[in-house]
Amino acid sequence: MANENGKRPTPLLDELEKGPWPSFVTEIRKTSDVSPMCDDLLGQLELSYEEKKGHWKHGGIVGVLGYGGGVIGRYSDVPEQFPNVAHFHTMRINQPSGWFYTSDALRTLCDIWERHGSGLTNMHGSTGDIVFLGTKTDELEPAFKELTEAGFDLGGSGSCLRTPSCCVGPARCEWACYDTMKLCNDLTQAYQDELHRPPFPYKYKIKCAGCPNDCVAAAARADLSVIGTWKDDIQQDDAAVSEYVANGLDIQKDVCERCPTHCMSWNGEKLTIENRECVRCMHCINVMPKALLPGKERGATLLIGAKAPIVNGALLSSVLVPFVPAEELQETIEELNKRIWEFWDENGKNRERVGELIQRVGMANFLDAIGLDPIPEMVTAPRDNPYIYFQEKQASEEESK
Amino acid sequence: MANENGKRPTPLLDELEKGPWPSFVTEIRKTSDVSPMCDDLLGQLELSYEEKKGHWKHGGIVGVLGYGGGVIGRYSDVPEQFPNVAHFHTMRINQPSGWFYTSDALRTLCDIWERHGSGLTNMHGSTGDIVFLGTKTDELEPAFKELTEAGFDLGGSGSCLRTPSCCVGPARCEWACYDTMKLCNDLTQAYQDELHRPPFPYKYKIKCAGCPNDCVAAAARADLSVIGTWKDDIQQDDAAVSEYVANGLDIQKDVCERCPTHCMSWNGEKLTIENRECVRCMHCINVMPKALLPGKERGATLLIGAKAPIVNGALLSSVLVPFVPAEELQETIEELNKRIWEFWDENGKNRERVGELIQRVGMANFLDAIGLDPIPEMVTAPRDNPYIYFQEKQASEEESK
Amino acid sequence: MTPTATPKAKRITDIGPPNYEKFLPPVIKRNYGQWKFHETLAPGVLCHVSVTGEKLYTVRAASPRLLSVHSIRLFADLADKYCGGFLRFTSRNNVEFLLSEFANIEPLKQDLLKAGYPVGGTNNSISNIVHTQGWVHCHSSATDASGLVKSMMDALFPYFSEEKLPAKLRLAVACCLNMCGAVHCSDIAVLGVHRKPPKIRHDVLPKICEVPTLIASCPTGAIRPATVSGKPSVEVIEEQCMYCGNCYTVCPAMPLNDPENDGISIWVGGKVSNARTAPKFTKLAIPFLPNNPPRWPEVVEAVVNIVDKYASHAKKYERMGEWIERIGWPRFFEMTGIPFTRYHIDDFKNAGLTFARSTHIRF
Amino acid sequence: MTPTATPKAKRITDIGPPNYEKFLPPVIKRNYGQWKFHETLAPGVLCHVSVTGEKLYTVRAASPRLLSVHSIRLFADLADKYCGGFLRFTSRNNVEFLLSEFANIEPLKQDLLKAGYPVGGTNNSISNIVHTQGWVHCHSSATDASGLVKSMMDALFPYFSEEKLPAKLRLAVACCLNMCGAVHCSDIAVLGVHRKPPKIRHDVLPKICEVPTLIASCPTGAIRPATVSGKPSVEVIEEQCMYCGNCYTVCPAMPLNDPENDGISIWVGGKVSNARTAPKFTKLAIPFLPNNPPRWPEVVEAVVNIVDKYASHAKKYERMGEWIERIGWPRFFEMTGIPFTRYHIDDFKNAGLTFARSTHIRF
Ligand code: SRM
Ligand code: SRM
Ligand code: SRM
Ligand code: SRM
Ligand code: SF4
Ligand code: SF4
Ligand code: SF4
Ligand code: SF4
Ligand code: SF4
Ligand code: SF4
Ligand code: SF4
Ligand code: SF4
Repeated sequence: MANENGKRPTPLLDELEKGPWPSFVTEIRKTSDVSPMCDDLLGQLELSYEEKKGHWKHGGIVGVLGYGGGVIGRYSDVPEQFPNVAHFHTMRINQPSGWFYTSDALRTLCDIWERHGSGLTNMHGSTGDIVFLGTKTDELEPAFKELTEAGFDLGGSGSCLRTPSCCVGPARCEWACYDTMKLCNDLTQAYQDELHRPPFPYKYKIKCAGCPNDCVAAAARADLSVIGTWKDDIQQDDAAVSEYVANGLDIQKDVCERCPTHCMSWNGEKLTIENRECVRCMHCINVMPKALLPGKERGATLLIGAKAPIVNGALLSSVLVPFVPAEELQETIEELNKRIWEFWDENGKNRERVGELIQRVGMANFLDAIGLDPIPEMVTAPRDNPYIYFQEKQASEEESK
Repeated sequence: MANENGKRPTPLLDELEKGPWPSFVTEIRKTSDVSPMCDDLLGQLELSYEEKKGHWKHGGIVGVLGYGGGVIGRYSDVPEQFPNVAHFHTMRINQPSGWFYTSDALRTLCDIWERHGSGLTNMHGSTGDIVFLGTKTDELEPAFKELTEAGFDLGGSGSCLRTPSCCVGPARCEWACYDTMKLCNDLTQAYQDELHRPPFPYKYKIKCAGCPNDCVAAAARADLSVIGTWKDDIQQDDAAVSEYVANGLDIQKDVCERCPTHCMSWNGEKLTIENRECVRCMHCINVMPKALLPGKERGATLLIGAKAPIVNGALLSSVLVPFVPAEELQETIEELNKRIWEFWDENGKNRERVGELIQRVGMANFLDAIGLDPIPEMVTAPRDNPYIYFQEKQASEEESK
Repeated sequence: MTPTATPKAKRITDIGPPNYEKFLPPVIKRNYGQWKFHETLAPGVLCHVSVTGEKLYTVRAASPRLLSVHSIRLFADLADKYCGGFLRFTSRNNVEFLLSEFANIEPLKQDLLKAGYPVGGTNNSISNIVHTQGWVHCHSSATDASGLVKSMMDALFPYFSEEKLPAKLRLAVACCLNMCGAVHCSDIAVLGVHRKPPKIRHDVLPKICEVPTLIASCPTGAIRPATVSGKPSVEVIEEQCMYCGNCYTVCPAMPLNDPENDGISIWVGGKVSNARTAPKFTKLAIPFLPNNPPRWPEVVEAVVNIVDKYASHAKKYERMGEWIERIGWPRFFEMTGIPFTRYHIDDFKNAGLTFARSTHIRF
Repeated sequence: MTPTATPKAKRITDIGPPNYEKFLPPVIKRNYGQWKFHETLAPGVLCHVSVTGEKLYTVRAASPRLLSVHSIRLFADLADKYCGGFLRFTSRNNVEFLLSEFANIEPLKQDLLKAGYPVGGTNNSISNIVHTQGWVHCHSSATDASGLVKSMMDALFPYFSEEKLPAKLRLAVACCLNMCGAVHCSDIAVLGVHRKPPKIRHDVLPKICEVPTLIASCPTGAIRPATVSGKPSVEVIEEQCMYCGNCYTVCPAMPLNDPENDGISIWVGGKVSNARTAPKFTKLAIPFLPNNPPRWPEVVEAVVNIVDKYASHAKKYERMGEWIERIGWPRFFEMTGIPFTRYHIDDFKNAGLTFARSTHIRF
């Protein structure tokens, strides 16, 4: 059963070491010098490939002292065959804003994980964490100690606030309408307790995108999506527009006709934007980055309630506050979160995301509870059914009698 | 309390006899020579206007012998004050296709209603019937006798097939894609039993519109909507197009840019329609009736399930069969109705419209039951949730053991 | 019954309506299905031209729908006088005279006008308002229908007799949530609403209603079984009632009428035709206006305001709903000055899909 | 504890992540928030220009996401060699080197390529596939994620290394309906699905699961209480189960794995950006393809087919979903040759709204 080198053959997985795309199998294989877990991981994975079936048991609760999240417990269901992955927990480590690192910081992380785990990672997990993939229960605390000493901390899991994440924003993008990096960092710091000790009915995710392109997919994946936008006119450089046209851009077809509100017109010489009609979709700016830029009065739209389909169907975030000036974002979000969480804690069912709660109790009741006025920007259209829970009424004659 | 002429004063209703629009109050008032019901109707109505409250009791079941529908029972809740409308039932009389009449036919109807009722009508009710407004129980049978002798019959009510209706179609419209008048008439004749003796869990309405303009609002109001369309190319008269343009039509802006699929182009001389992309919306034809006409391969789309909001929210009809050639409509509809009614009778809850049933059991199951294949034309988009009731499966290993 | 009794004449049943062919004027019979195009000669006057070259003139006149036999006879007389006795009604309850003679158009129009039935309603105008029974005949109504229609059409009359709108504008009135008509798909709809839960008539309820059916009828589960004065009856959880009236339809002991609280809601932006855009449901514009007969001034003013804003801002060929979708709902509320309230935000079954799920916002 | 014991070093907690500022290269620090525009120098190579005129070059390289410490160290070494040790990862798990020196771009690309991490993924290309754990780490998975990604990216590689698509094309893989990632809003999504109801492990269920919670977890009410071998357990009404796996998430005694019936579904047309059109959900394209490791040829073929059709038919700047909405779903199914089945017709909560409620049909 073993190869010459003493390792199990993995003919199926070997197939995945071919081809131009970097191979995760190669990554695992080359890490077997770090930990014997890697060989057993490959072995168990080969078994899964043979049997078309996973071999992990339903997670168990493990973690580090005083934290209610950040570690996903995992046990093999074939530990006799693969004793080195009998335990194979992951640690979620909160990434720095924008996933920026120095080579030294990365080496520090690698060293810690080489000492205390499989040497395998995900850079990064879907939520944004650095994922340290696979270790044993008794390595958790030592790994945690070294991590915190190196300035890193755990991310969220379970009914915690999850690790906020953000796009690269002002660090490298001309379209960032607020400082995504700072907001993400500062919110994370402000919510250390919520991140580490499950306070909610279920998970709560925050993602910060600098503009409506939403490079961090906030609208699809965050209970609170912060998406940059602007209030004034698009900044327009006519000379640069002409240059694009001179260089072959079909501005009529590719820009004006694709503008969702048809608020742009090109008369052969000049581009005119009726900014009052612009819905800040970014398309024209995306096509002509040298000529157009978001306006100068910048901030963000706050949206609420995105999530994956389990269990009432997927939700996209929907508009909660159309515009918050950049400078007020941190404060506004903290205040809003406070009210949202209060209402959710009191009214949310177990494992009910905030978006689901809103669906259940109704947006208007939710707004009441968090003290926001209903505005038409919150809906694509007003209701089309006549089933209105009227509140204000006249005393009826009979009652007065 | 009485006026000089011995009648109750109706100061509120009198207000409604002013103004350019023909007044229903005047209609009622001038009919008091026909029946004393009219004065009491005005009296009770004035009371309603004073009190802002209706004064009719919840209907009772009255009708003509052997019929389960066609009469709406109605009783006053203040009969002491208005004895002449103590009973005030309406009769629904099935209109001829397209609401065409000769003066003689109308006079016959008037004479009958003068003899047996209030002399008040609705021409017509929302479903399409001639509505004879207000009579006493013992006038129902005599009125019915005279009506049938004159060639008229009752329409539907209750859990009956309701009086089918149709647009004017080929009788006066160049866009009729099939003979709406004949189809409506022939279906009505074919379904006399379903019309007169409640066979269903609830009402079932059929409306026939000759083209996608849907001048009979079938898509909003009919359980089975028959809406004319065509399969081949729009008939195009280039000379007439030029004439419209010469007469000032901004064809680019008002036609091409308003085409939902942007499949029309105007090069300053000639209009080109990419008919493969045309969705038969009628807009261009509506704007240029002299220049464009529906194609020659004509028929109709069948749609299913429209209704008003009670009780699960309003429904618009949705596509069931994208195209049935004009000559096959009658047969196809009868066959489909048979299957639909069978399934509905077996599975529909009490007071559940067919559209609601489909929502409840799922379109796919409904299609199975009536023997139609699912096709993408039936949906605006495939499902976006992953909750699929898979039917075909492999025997799993465990089972084979 | 003795065998000698005269056999009764067989009762005629199930004959259906008279065949329409009997009622078609000769010009239509000759050109049935052969129409080539039409043009509008004046508001309310259409001319359909056949491939044979023959012409059919239609004169469309207003009708209150609720018609006396006298008026119908008047129409019959006019039809005899001008068009061989042939006429029809439309799907929106107008009356149409079907003429072969061009020369007869003008005198007919004059006669109609004199009799109080003005001509109009074609093309980009406001045609007759599809409506329902109201206090004239229905037990369910939260308002009157005919009175509302009369009041509105008087105010909107110039839009009927002239074709000066960007597109067709279809109004509908329904006197309760049953919405007999096409209220749920109209450019503007006026809908009678209740705002108080049913007042349960415990005295008669057990006798005339089936309690389980009644409980099942409530879409929100607001009705619960209860024992009142020792008899089985029901109670309504007030917070769960949204006044749909379905319980009343199945059980007469659950009336919702309440003069102080019944009133009017206004809806906009629906359509039925497939022209350009797909059919659309009507959406809430104004949740509540008082029932103020005989002329409902608040309702009339609100509707006229919406129509005027539409008339002056929409593009040619843009229906109400298409216009609003182009400018966006926030702009619609801003332009009309209608306040946006908690009631505008959907909280029924598919509510989630009406939430604004993009950052497409105008500032 | 004696008062003389050495005080233990305070355990560090709740410090959060390191401040990003420590990790920003000097060129970014100097120009933070001052970027003026960017251009693409080559696939995978961006140049951002600041108002100060300074330039920042980004070289983006592919990553399998599952990275060994060795590879991370390699990246660190390359960063030291070419850009002062500064690098970052993207929201789609690629690695980006942040250069100030134009001259360093080419050698860095060569080194990356040699090491097996090719450069690309910018602009109108296929970037890395957002994915999940699969058989590598998760208990829930109906398929593997990494293997699918590797197989697809090998086949789609030219679309990564060149920018030859009409627009961005975002792929995602999730190994179960929990959809960790953005499967529900991707241009193309590959989703592991179960097709058999949970196999109830009655032996352990009463011990490890709370029956009422378990019953409540099922969105379709398919789980009923039952007594098995005298112990309280549950049963699943098979016809009511749509294999969502939520019961398994709350109760380990309800595994859904079934090698013969687990497999892959393919979804298309979602997006997240607000560019042009609002964000869209992904829609079902192919309900089921077999799990065929190690290379899932059926899945790869199906995805390549969809990508090729899109690549050759969509207009410039048209995302997958925008293209399909323009041509209509019937045409999409016709063009790709994918059969339309009963499974494509929604039957969940808002199903009614997906029915085609107009006669807008292409023939
Ligand atoms: C590790 C990760 C996938 C990955 O490979 O990257 C992951 C892994 C798991 N997710 Fe997730 N989720 C991960 C990001 C997501 C995301 C994406 C995101 O956060 O942006 C989503 C969709 C967005 C959302 O939250 O809705 C997501 C939606 C879910 C769900 C469905 C939640 C829902 O409300 O619909 C579950 C099931 C649950 O919570 O009961 C789930 C549950 C799980 C569990 C804990 C399995 C379970 O049933 O308990 C998985 C553990 C796997 C393991 O063995 O490590 N995971 N999960 C991601 C976290 C890494 C990180 O911290 O960076
Ligand atoms: C007379 C008429 C209104 C009118 O003034 O024109 C009418 C009048 C009534 N309708 Fe209607 N409906 C009338 C056309 C409609 C339409 C329009 C249509 O048929 O095109 C609709 C909407 C389309 C639909 O069917 O959904 C309509 C939807 C309803 C409903 C709601 C049904 C639903 O499934 O949502 C009810 C309540 C019910 O059936 O329980 C209802 C119930 C009623 C009742 C019988 C009241 C009741 O609660 O039982 C009304 C009797 C009024 C009376 O005293 O005469 N009526 N009703 C219309 C029939 C005249 C005719 O035969 O021509
Ligand atoms: C007579 C009538 C049919 C009947 O059998 O009774 C009719 C007749 C014609 N309709 Fe209509 N429509 C009639 C009700 C409707 C309805 C139903 C309704 O209003 O409840 C609709 C759907 C309304 C909706 O979408 O809400 C309707 C939507 C149209 C349209 C589409 C307009 C649009 O842009 O959406 C056209 C085309 C046009 O006007 O450009 C049209 C066009 C026409 C034409 C021009 C067709 C023709 O070539 O003869 C007819 C004269 C038009 C006119 O009135 O300006 N007809 N038409 C109905 C007249 C009602 C009335 O008295 O005003
Ligand atoms: C680096 C990254 C942000 C980060 O913090 O990591 C990023 C960076 C940029 N994005 Fe992005 N986007 C990044 C993920 C995304 C995502 C999220 C995702 O894919 O999960 C989206 C939403 C995708 C969606 O809608 O499904 C996204 C939608 C866009 C768009 C909108 C494209 C569209 O037409 O819908 C633009 C504008 C454009 O490309 O024209 C854009 C444009 C850009 C620009 C040009 C912005 C700039 O001026 O610097 C950046 C380089 C673009 C490029 O890759 O071609 N970025 N971008 C992410 C790179 C991921 C990768 O490795 O490929
Ligand atoms: S979301 Fe906007 S600001 Fe952020 S990286 Fe993308 S394009 Fe730039
Ligand atoms: S940002 Fe979008 S909506 Fe605004 S002008 Fe540009 S393309 Fe039009
Ligand atoms: S529905 Fe079409 S065919 Fe019928 S009258 Fe209207 S426009 Fe003519
Ligand atoms: S009928 Fe409608 S879709 Fe077809 S070409 Fe004319 S405007 Fe376009
Ligand atoms: S809408 Fe309501 S009140 Fe009016 S007629 Fe119909 S059922 Fe009666
Ligand atoms: S009015 Fe409607 S919601 Fe209220 S109790 Fe009756 S059925 Fe229920
Ligand atoms: S998608 Fe499902 S199987 Fe995959 S990691 Fe997430 S929870 Fe686990
Ligand atoms: S898999 Fe989903 S639908 Fe099936 S029993 Fe479990 S929770 Fe219910």
